[in-house]
Parts: sequence; structure tokens; C-alpha cells
Amino acid sequence: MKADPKGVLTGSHTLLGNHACAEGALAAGCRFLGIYPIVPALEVSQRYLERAPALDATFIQMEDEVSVLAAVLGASWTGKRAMTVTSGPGMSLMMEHLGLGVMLETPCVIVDVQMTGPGLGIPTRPAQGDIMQSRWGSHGDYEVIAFAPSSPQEMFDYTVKAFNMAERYRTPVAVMADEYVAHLEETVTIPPADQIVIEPRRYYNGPPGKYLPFKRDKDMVPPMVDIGQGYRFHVTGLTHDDRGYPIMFEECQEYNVHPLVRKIRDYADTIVEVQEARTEDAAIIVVSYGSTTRAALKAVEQARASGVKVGSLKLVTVWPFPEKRVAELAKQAKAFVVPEMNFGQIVNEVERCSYGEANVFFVPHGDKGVENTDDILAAINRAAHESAVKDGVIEGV
Amino acid sequence: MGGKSKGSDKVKANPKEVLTGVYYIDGDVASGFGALAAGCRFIGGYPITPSTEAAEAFAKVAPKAGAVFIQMEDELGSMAAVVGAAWSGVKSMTITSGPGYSLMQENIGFGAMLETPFVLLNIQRGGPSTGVPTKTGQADMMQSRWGAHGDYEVIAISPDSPQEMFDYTIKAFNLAEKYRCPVMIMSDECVGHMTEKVVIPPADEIEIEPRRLYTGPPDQYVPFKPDEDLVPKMARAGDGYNLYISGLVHDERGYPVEPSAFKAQYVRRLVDKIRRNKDKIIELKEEGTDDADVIVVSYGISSRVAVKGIEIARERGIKVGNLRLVTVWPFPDEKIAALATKAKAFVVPEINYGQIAFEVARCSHGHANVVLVPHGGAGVHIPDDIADAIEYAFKAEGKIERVIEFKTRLERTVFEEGYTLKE
Amino acid sequence: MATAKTAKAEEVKKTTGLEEIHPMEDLLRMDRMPHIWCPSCGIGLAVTAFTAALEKAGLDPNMVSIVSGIGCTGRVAGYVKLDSFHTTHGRPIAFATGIKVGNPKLKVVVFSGDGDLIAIGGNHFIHAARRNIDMLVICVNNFIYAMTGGQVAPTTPLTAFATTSPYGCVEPPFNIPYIADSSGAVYVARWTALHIRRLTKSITEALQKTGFSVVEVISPCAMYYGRTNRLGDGLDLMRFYHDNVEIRHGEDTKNLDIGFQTKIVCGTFVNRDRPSYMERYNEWAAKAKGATK
Amino acid sequence: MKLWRKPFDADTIKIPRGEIHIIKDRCKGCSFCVEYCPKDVLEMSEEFNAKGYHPPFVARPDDCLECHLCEMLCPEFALFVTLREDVTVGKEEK
Repeated sequence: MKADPKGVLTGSHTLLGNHACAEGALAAGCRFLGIYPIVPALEVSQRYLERAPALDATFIQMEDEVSVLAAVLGASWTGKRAMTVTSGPGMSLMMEHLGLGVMLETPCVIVDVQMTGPGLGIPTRPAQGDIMQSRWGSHGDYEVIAFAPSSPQEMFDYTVKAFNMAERYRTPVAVMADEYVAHLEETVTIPPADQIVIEPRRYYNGPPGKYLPFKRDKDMVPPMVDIGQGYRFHVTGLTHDDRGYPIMFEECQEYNVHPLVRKIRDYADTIVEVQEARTEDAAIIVVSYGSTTRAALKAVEQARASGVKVGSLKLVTVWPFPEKRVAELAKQAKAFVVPEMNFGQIVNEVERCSYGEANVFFVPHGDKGVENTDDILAAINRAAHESAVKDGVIEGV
Repeated sequence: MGGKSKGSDKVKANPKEVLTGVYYIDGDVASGFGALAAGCRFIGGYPITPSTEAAEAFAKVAPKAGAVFIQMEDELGSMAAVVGAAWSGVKSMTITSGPGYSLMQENIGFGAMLETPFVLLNIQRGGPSTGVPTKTGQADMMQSRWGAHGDYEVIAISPDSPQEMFDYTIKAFNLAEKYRCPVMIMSDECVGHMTEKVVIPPADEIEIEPRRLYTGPPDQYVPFKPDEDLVPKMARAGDGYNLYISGLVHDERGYPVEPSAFKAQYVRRLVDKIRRNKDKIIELKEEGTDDADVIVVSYGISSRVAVKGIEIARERGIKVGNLRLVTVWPFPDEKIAALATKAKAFVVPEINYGQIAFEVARCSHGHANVVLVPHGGAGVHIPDDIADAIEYAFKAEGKIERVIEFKTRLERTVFEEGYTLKE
Repeated sequence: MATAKTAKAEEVKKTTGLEEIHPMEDLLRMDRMPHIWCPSCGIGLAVTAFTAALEKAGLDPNMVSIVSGIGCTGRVAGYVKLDSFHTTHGRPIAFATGIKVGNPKLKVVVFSGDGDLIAIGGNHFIHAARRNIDMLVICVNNFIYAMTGGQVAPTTPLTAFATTSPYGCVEPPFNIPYIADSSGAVYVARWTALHIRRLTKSITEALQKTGFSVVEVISPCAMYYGRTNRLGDGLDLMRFYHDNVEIRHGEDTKNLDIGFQTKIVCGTFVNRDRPSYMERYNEWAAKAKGATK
Repeated sequence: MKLWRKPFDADTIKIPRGEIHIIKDRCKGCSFCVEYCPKDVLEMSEEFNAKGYHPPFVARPDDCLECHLCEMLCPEFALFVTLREDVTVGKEEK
């Protein structure tokens, strides 16, 4: 189906990253934004509020991040596309309801504009320290889908992708932005509404008395209904059967939770999205995501100019992690260089998926933060000179 | 507190806090008694099945030793109270399970940022979300490492019996005081509700790590200036140091850092102080791993079930090693890497759909295959599944570049045609 | 109310020939009966009053959704045949806020326990009252955390015993009507499970209010509160209500504290009108829409 | 029903008689219904239901005035009352 033209601000604009995120949500059909104010994620709600009245879009500021994600989940069940925006500390407070969203299989989008953490961190400074949290932050087994935008344009595009993935797999989806991209102002071209593909919610259309909220289709995704349509369904955070009734035995745990994991893990090939540049003949591949990709691409260009065969693998979806592609590239390349604004998160995944076929150099979060092109360049050169394949992550700096 | 013991700067436990004797109690209660024996003076908690018995046990015996149990209004409040109590100078702990653990993540990160020594007992249960409150699970392992935002490291230990629940609670407090970081006791409902013999030794046989207090002149105290092991000396509220403790990224004086003046080292030390001291922290139990073809890597209750699985596999003539992770975090990268070059494959039975198995795969660098024996929770493995997985790993040929999910009997029955869930 | 129901039971008996059709069965998930609550627990009575009130208030059940949190009362959503949500501990009011704001045409009911609403969920309780979100909150107060085995609750009277107050509760309890009134609720009432007719009438009134309404139901918990404090069985607790409840409608909510085995004041204390959250929100949206046209 | 004098409108007033249906297996033996029936119509029985509880039984069916209090005070939804027939006071006297 196509986007609702009212929500789409077609044309090219100079937008703040956060503003582009709000526009992306509205273009994707989001009509419910629940937030708790936190630097650096404030501007999304300001932009949304400017546009909301004309679209009859709903906005609410709750008393804390715990209640905000609960409200978003509730609103989602009324048939609305619902989203929240937060940063590190708020993301940590949302872990319990991320689990509820997974267990009720409720589509919604959580935008995490990462700040330098941990604790109260530095709210006005970017980092990428919440990546593993977005995968493992809640208790119990589940899989997530997470995007990492590198520019205001991608803040728009990936928010639309996030809503589509949320509806397609009936699951919460994270957009792992950061303070740098969020407060960057760049040109954002918004296509006409009929060129924006929107994934419709998969509604149940069988006889009213027979609706089972967790009866899975072949692809393990159960159709939904809205509140107030007379289905009188029941959903619970307890382990449950197709009817949503709690049954707390081993068999029901397997029956209920294994599909929660497999409905994303088994379809990782269709969900995973990467952008490759010059990897065909690359001996060294820089694996990056989010705002780090900006510095990484510069480093790749400069290294290529000086004759080093280096390519770039940008992760559009951080989760699910492109395991197969990294394993393939590991056989072709000599080494990976993984720059991240943290002290080792996605680099662990690269180390695992290279299966000892290539070295893994790590460029940690440095004093210069985002502008660390020369650190990445240094790591590339070091990788170029390293002939033998050594086990374990090697600090590139 | 008790007299100084020779060698390490450890001291003896305080007799008033040690309920010396032989008991027949469940793991939860044993941990409550362990906390008291370790010198814990404050537990802030919130009732959650299946962990509440530990808090109740502590609440009952606490007054004897002048300790306090407070039941806060929720888990957020509990974790915040624990960090506050630690900074008032007492050893403090909280007790929870899955949903509570998720609610505590913000304050765990806050505690880690202040390098606050505290212990968190997580009696894991079936998840995610409300899940299966009364039955076991081990699916919070990666959450214990990555649950809060930002970069920090924790220590996580996994007991598999009520006796270890007592012993490891003391070990956890000692590690917390030594490295000023969160220490997670990743137990589970089986161990928590299992009743076995627990021997509580006399106080003078229990070694306690005292708080590493700064005793120099007040005006020269730099709260976050580390000793050579990267762990700074701590002060207490009320000692006249006019502490300024902030969750913001701070420099050595504890003062918040301007964004432009950010030095990676301010945050990096939080991870380095654990990574540099890894060898002194990591504790493993190995058996038969020298000439093993297949090595079973397990922790907590699954390590007890794995013993039977290994026995069956050995009877089938397979040379099987057993590596039990007493400490799960920091992860024993080097040990796994070394064993990977000798063994053909690792088998990792854990009550989740793959968490520590991915870590084992990360560290084996393709030298050995990794077979995960998954379990959704609300139950433990069937030893025969573990034995079959070992046999499968032994027979699998060539290098398999993914974590192999072994199809257990439970999965086969539940997902075969025509299976209907019984109430 | 009773006669309409017996007619239906008759007609159902004729059509289905089934002998034992309880008149409330079309509002209950009969495939899940019997429910899990202990013998003589008052939650069943609160549900009985609620379903009876739902019919009397003449609401379309399809447009009513019920949200409950964790705890014994947290299981109510699973037994009531409405769009029902069993959410996380302390957050049903937040979840319900999302539903109400998401689709303002729905009637939202939060049905949970004292621990869930006033302990872990206290923050959301006072904020929803302050905003005057249009929802009915039925708070079943049994003075204890029963689901997790009898721990102390913020409503446990001073000196009462619980597993986490083994030497008697040292914390003065909340006065729920007082919190609701002072935070801005438009309807506040308190009844015990014994006063089933007055409770039903009160819930009916609350269902027909627009705004944040609270009905506190003092409910017997023989298994934990009664047993731990040696107060006898459920029947003894009900007899205590019979002899110690004073009905004082309109009483100032400040005077509604409950001590250990003291008088319990019941009645409808607050019944006023305030613009609900959505009314103010729509005013703002209309103004804003006008401005940005 | 015994009256100390015959009311003038005795033959026009109709007093309902209720029939009490007890879903035995749903009862958990809390005995609220027995305690609070204004006419003491019910009593706890000696028999066991499927779960081992003693459900109530209708000891004095004729005294039931179909007031439904037992139905409303049953926490288990295990008991309900239907109208058996309306008896005019006058007729019964003869």
C-alpha cells in the first residue's frame, strides 16, 4: 500500500536529523507519539507536534520512560502506528516493556538517540554504546530488528523502514541513531507519497468468534485485530497458547517462545540490509554503522587513493547481524577494521562471524569521537601490513 | 569486624553475622544467609517470584546483626536504594528475577558509572516478559552483560547448588569490594528452590574483602583516581570528604566533564579495570579437557544436568571434556580459544535459545564447531539430548560456520504435526 | 437488575438446554473457569460487581477494554470476556492511557490490586488522576502482596505481620481515596467485598462518569493476610467488615485511614466533574489545527 | 409464610419464590452464601465436589425469596437463582 499523502512532506528540505525522523514517522503513517523528554531526543516531538493537529495525530508526554513504552504498546493495539523516542537512560528504563512488546508481539518503533554513556553520561555527546543493549537488554529469549542511520536522510528512510518491519513481523523495532546524526542538519529529499511503500498491518479477517491473537501464519507471524471491534480477545505477558491464555509448562514455553525467536532469525536473510562499497577486490573491509560510517567512508577513500585495496561494509540493519555476508567476506578479505563509538560491541559479532578467516582490528571510541578518520586510516594501514591471521580482536589504535 | 588474616588484605567474617551450622535449606534462603555472613548490611528489594524467599530469609535474620531489609515500592527504587546504601559505607545487595532485572538496568548502569560495589542476585525464570514465574530459565545471561546503556563491565557468577548459593554470595561481595563494580549472581529457579544440605562454617573460616577505604588527608582525596589495579579507593558519605558523586561522565575528581573535554579514558577505565584483572577474577572447573574430542561448556543448573549427559556420551566411547564456567563474565576468551585448537567441537547446553554459545563461537575462531543444546525455559535439559548433541558434534565433519542449534526432543514433540498444547 | 438476568438465564436454558448457565457467563471467559483465586478471596466478588455494573451501565461490551497488571487481581483481565490485557507489574494505568489516548471512543477499565496500583504503580496512578484521563480504576485492596506469598504492601496497616515485615509492619499505609482525591480523581468510592449491591451501584456510577474514577474494594485475603495475622478465615474477615464498616458518604478523604483491625469508613466520597484529558487535548488540537491550516 | 395478621392487600401482593442452581464443581466451600442468605435457605453439605470442597445445598427451598444475594456474594460464579413462581400471600393462607 502507499503512504497517506497528508503525512508526507514531499520535496527537498534542509532538516535536522531529529526532525527528519519525525517526518519519516508521519510519512510511515505513525499517528501516536509517546515520549518522556530527554536530551538529545527532544526535537523529534517538537517537529511531530507542529504537524500533528493537521493529521489528527496523537501525542502524549508520560511521567517516565517505563510508562511511555507501555502507553505506546497500548496505543498500538488500538490500530495506531505508535512510536517513542528516547536516549540511553530512557532505553534502559524501557527494557521491561520491550519484553512485553515482544511477548504480546506488538508492532511499535523505539528510536534511541544514543549519548555517551553509561549512567547519566554526556547527553550532548554522541556514542554507540547501546547497540548490544538493543539486542540483549531485556530478560528472556527474543530477537529484534534494529536500524542504524548515518544521516538525516537515513533518519527519515530508516524510520519508514522500521515501521514497515514492525508491521511485517509484528514486533518492536529499534532505530539506533546517535546525538551526532540527530543534531546534524542536511538535505533530506522526501519522495511523493505514492513512491513510499508502506507495509499494511496484517489484520485477521476470519469469523469474529474464532480469532486467536497468537495463531501464527506460515511465516510464524500472527494476524492482529484492533481493540473495539468485538473480538474480545485476551493477550498476556505470561507464556501463552494461541488463544493468549497462560499455560506455564515447558511445552508451552517452547511452543510460544521459540517462534518469537525464529520468526526473525529464520527470515534474517530477507531482513538484513547492508550497503557495500568497493568490496569486490578488497583485502581489508571496514565494517561500520550509524554516524561512524561517515568517517569510515572518508578513510576508505583516502586509503584507496594511497593504493590500499580496502572496501566498506555499512550495516543498515545492525540486528539481525549480517552473519552470512561477514563470513563470506572473511574468506575473501585479509582483515576487517571495525570502528565504533564504544569499547567493543559489534566488533564481537564480526570476530564471531569471521570464524578465524580474517584478522579483526578494532578502532574504539576515542577522544575525537565521530571525527576519527585518521584513527581508522591508521588501523587500515596496520591491517594492510599484517600478513598472518591472528586470533582475537586487535586494537587498531 | 574479625581480625586480619595473613597474606591478602582480607579479614575474617563477623561472628554476629555468621549463622554457623548445618542446614537443610533452599538456595534462596542460603543466599540470604550468605549475604549476612559476607557483611551485607542493607538489602533493598521487591518481591518477585521465584526470588522472594531470599529476601524473607534475610529480613528474618537481619536484626541480629544490625542489618536492614527494606521492601521498596518497586525494583527501580530497590536498585537506587542499594547504590545509595553502598555510598553510605555499607555492603548492599538486591534480589530479583527477570522482569525486575529489566527494571533495574538504568540504576545498574548508574551504579557501574559510580564504580559502586554491590551484589545483585537474579533468580532467573522463564521469559521473556512475565513468562513463567514459577519455573527456571537462563535467558538473562547476555542481559547481565549488556543490559544497561553505554560501556561498562560486570562480574557474573553462576551457582548450581544451595551450598554454592551461600558460598558464591560471599564470593560476590568480595569481588564487588575488590573491583568496585556490579557483581551478578546469575542463579535460577531450580537452584533457588532446590533444598539441599548447606554447611555454614565458623566465622573465622570465612574470608571477607573489606571496603577499600581512603584514609589519607581529606583535602588530597581524588575520588576516582585509581590504584595500580585501576580500582580507586572509596570514601563514605559522612566522612567529611564532601563527596561529589555524579552519574555524568566525570573526571578523576568526580566532576562532570564538558562534552568538548571528553576523554575516552574516563569511561574506558570502567571496562579496562575488569579486562585487565580478568585472570584474577575468572574461575573455571575443568575435567577431562586435555585429550577431549568434544568439550561441554556449561554454567549454573545446566552444568549439573550436563554431568549426566557427559556420562552417557562417555559410555558411548566419546572422549568428552567438561568445562564449567563458575564466572560467566568476564568471559574466559583465552581458555576457550586454547581448547578450540585441541578439541573438535564445543557443546553448550543452556536454558535459552543461544547466548553463551555465541560467546564460545566468538572465541573458538573457527577452530572448533559449536553445537548449542537449546531449551526454552520452564524446565531443564534431558541428559540424553546433551549426549546426542555430543555424539552429533563428534561425528560432524568439516568446519561449520554457524552455531548449530541441536533439535531437542522437546522441540521435536512440540512442533511435530498435530501436537496440541494440554492445559 | 436481577429479573432481567433471570429472563436471560431462562431463555439460554431453553435454547441450549444447558441446565447450569450462570447469568454472567456472556461476560466471563467460561473456558477458563474455575479461576485461580483462593477459597473466600474477594476478587471474585469484585468481578461479579463489575460485570453486573457493566450491564447496568448499558455500555457496549465491544467498546470496553480492561487492563490489569501483575498480582492476584492482575489475573482479572484473563477471566473477563472483553478486549483484555494482562500487562506488566505497576503499569496497567500507563498501558490503559495509551489505549484511551489511542482511541478515545473506547471505555477503559483498569482492574488491579493495591500493590500493583499504589506500590510499583503509584507514580502512574497519581499522574493519570492529575491528567484526569477518562478511565475507571478498580483497586482491590487486600492489604498484602498475595501472589508472591504474603509480603508487606504499602496498604498493610501498621503493626500487621507479613513475610517481609516479620516483626510487624513499621510503615504507615497509604490512604488510597485520599491520594486519588488529592491528585484530581473525579469519582472516589470505597466499599468492601461484602457490600456487593452498593459496590455494584458505585461501579455503575463510576462507569458512567467521564474522567479518572477510582473504586477501592476492601477484599478478604484469608490465605495470607488473614492467616499471617491470625484473623481467621475468609468468613471471619467478612464478618469483621459486617461489624466494623461505617458508611459515611461524602466523608473528607483525609479521615479514611485504615488501622490494624480498626473501623473502615466506606461510601462515595468524591463525585465531581473536571474536563477530561481528551477534552482539553481536543481543544488544543482544534486551536492548533485552526492555526496551522 | 407465617404472618401475624392478614394484610388487606394479601391477595394482590405476589411474593416471588426462587429456585437456586448450584454449580457444584465450581464451589470452593467459602460458605458466604450460607452466612448471608437472609432466609437461611442454604446449608453446607457433606458431599464433596470434584476438587474436594463441600458445596452448599438448598435446605429450605420454599423460604427462598429470589433476592439473589447468594448469587452476588458467590466469588466463584458457582450459584445463581431463577424465579420459580410468584405466590400470592392470600392463596397460601387458605
